[in-house]
Amino acid sequence: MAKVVFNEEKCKGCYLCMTACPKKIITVAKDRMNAKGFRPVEVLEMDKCIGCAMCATMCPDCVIEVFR
Amino acid sequence: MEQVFKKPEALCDVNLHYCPGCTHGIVHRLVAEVLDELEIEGKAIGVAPVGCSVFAYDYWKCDMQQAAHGRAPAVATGIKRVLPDKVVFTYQGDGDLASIGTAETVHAAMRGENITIIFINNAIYGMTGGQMAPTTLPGQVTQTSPYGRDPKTQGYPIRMSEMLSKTDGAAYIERVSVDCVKNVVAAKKAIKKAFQTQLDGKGFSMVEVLSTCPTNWGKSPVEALEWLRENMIPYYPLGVYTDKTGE
Amino acid sequence: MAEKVLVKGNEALAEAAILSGCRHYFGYPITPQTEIAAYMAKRMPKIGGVFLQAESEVAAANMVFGAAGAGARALTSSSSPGISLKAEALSYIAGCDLPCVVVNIVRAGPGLGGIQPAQSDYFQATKGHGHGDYQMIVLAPSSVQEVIHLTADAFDLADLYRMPVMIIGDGMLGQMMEPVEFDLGKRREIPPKTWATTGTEMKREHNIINSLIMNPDDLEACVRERYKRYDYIKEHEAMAEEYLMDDADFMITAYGTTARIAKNAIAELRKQGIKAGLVRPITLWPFPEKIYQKYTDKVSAILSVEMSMGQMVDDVKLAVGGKVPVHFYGRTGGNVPYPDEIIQSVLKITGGDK
Amino acid sequence: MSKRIHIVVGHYGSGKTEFAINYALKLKETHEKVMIADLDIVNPYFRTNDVRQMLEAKGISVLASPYAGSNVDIPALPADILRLFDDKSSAVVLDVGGDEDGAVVLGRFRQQLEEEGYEMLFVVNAFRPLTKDADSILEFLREVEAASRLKTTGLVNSSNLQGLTTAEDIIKGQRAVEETAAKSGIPVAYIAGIPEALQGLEAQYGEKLFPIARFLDLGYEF
Repeated sequence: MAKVVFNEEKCKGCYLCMTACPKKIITVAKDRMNAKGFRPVEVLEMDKCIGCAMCATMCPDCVIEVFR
Repeated sequence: MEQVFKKPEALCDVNLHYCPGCTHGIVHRLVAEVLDELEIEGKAIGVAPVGCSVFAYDYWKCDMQQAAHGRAPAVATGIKRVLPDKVVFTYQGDGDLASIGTAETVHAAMRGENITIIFINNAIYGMTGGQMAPTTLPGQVTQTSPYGRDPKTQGYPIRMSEMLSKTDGAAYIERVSVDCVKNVVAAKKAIKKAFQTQLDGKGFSMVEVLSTCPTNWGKSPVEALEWLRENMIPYYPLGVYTDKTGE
Repeated sequence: MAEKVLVKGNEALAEAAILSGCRHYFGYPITPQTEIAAYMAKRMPKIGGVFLQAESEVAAANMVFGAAGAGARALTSSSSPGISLKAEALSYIAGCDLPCVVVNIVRAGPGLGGIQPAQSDYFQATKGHGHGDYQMIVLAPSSVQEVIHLTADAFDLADLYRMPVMIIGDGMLGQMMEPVEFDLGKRREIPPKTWATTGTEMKREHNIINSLIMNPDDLEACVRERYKRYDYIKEHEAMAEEYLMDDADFMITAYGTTARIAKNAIAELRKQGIKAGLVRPITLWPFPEKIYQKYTDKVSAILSVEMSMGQMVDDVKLAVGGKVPVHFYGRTGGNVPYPDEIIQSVLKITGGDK
Repeated sequence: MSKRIHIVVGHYGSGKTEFAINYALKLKETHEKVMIADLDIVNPYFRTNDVRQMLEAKGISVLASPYAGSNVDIPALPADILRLFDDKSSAVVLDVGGDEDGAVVLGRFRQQLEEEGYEMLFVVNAFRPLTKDADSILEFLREVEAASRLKTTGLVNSSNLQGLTTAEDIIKGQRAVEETAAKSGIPVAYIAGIPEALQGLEAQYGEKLFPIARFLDLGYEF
């Protein structure tokens, strides 16, 4: 059991986390923008998350918290 | 479930001003994580430079002092000589450290000044809008090398880690990169070791971090990481350039 | 009362700085102030202080910037070309509201100029050096004893008003030997430096020492606030010596060593029946305007004597606002005005020359 | 004054240069040819060279850096410096710069000086903070000897507060200099001072008294 939580308002939409995710479960939210005007990322299949924190490691803006 | 990753305590809870995908943010976080893990936030004094990271004083919870462009090692020297038991570090870009502040950098190393320098090398001047940096690669197009940097007329890129590793006063110098998870992990290890070098009173330490500038490179953040890997790392090989900490 | 000893101006300055609590000196050799560095190099290690010969004047001044931020009483000294290099740090120090003391033992300029005495850095000291809207207190001693008092006061003034203070002299003053007492005179109450970057110890919010202010309105407000402080300093800290001015109908004005030469000229002028007196600014900034204004209806003319092509004379003119004619006599290039030359200049103005 | 070469060393402010000038004038009374060399590579002001005209008028040759008293601070030695050693018919006074850094210059002539012999007079002003008692005088004397690689042969008490000097001041300084002599075995050669200050000391100190005329003023009270 693992999960990631995105602080969407801090996300700048650089998507470095997407390239780092070994499970390729991070996607761009198509339905919303944050206050900065960026489309944040989201994980729709959280059950596939292994809590490896690679996404968070590459995030320049401390958007991601990881639980395991 | 246990939280295994969160914003480090020593990092202020503010939005960093950097462009989306700029790896400054990663390095800021790594420094903060090291301040947390070594429990030195309360005894650290950071020196913020002029350059893209000019607002660095707002990002760490430790005391911060500004420096003029290139002078951070001199300012850090002044602070350290007053407070030898405190931890003093600078955070500088390539224009700052390797061009206008070369003398200050070299002599801080020569003195074995017991400070830590985090040196961001992204091969371009970010703050002023993408001019040629001392570390701009041969052939690299910038605003002031519009036909690509030609070493015959514009000189060669400067390899600071190699150069400083020849100084007697440098205790620990490593070049790292933040282009991928593995390298980010290695970068943090290097930064931690640099601070530990200072805590042990062993002298000058510097970590050169190969970093991206997607905006001025004209690349997406993901492309920028690839460009760094393919172009910068071959010219600026990663690794430990000097390590006298075991002596 | 302290014991009388014979010391050189440069040594007096260095020792007075130490007695004032300065333990951090950063410098770079340049004639004619190198003795200050040499003295510090010998003394500081013996008293647990720091003497550091920097790689450049630029670095030395920025080390002072760092040390001042960390709460220390920091000193750097140089001579004219070196002060030009320190200008960058002085602007930052002023912009960050930090205290420090910087010494300029002026030599002749421009460019490399020469090592002989000069006062041609008056503009630089009072109106120039670094960029931006800011001021420094500028103290101009004219004797070795005064060097000691003003050095001690320079550190107090710097801490009290949180701004850089310059002590300005010339090679003559630096090399001059005089019997003195190391009595620092009246000291001031200095508030604790709660703003210093000494490490939070996790007990307070972080201190940030910074001169970068994003919003133009905020920067303007910050500068205006600083200028309120400058106004207070102008009101309370302007100093000048008035010498034989009680009955004077002619004013000579000069500062530093030139004022001492002017006193010789005044003695001779008085023998010849010309009641000359001297106003000697001790603070070049703030300029002691009010002291000049006291004499605008008492003297027939003012002669500013300087080792320059005429720099302080502008401030004298501004101070008297056209109420008295202001004349100038100066030597430059490292030459010192002799009393005879000053006397001739006065006689020319008063119509007594042959 | 039995040796031909007389080296004058001491802290700046000791009255060393004034003593050297007066000493050269004294030598001129008994020697036909006298040379004085300004070897000050430290101090750009108040040097022997400033009184060149007066000395030359009195028949004393002055050797000084071509840059002495100029706007340039190159501590170059005069090109004719070796005349000091070649012309054996001339008595020589060497006025050396004011501390151990200034004394370094003597090191380069050590061989010539040792071959021929020399007198090295160490001038002391006990009112200077760094030479205020026997211990500090000795420490400084040893530094000068180490830098010059030469040995002091005599001490000169030149304790003074310039124009304010009194006989009492000279006696006070003499105590420190005599203690230095006792500790080091180096004899007191002279007690130098302005004539006003030496008044009344003849009985006590006799021939050691060396009256000094002041030459290094600027032509006006300063």
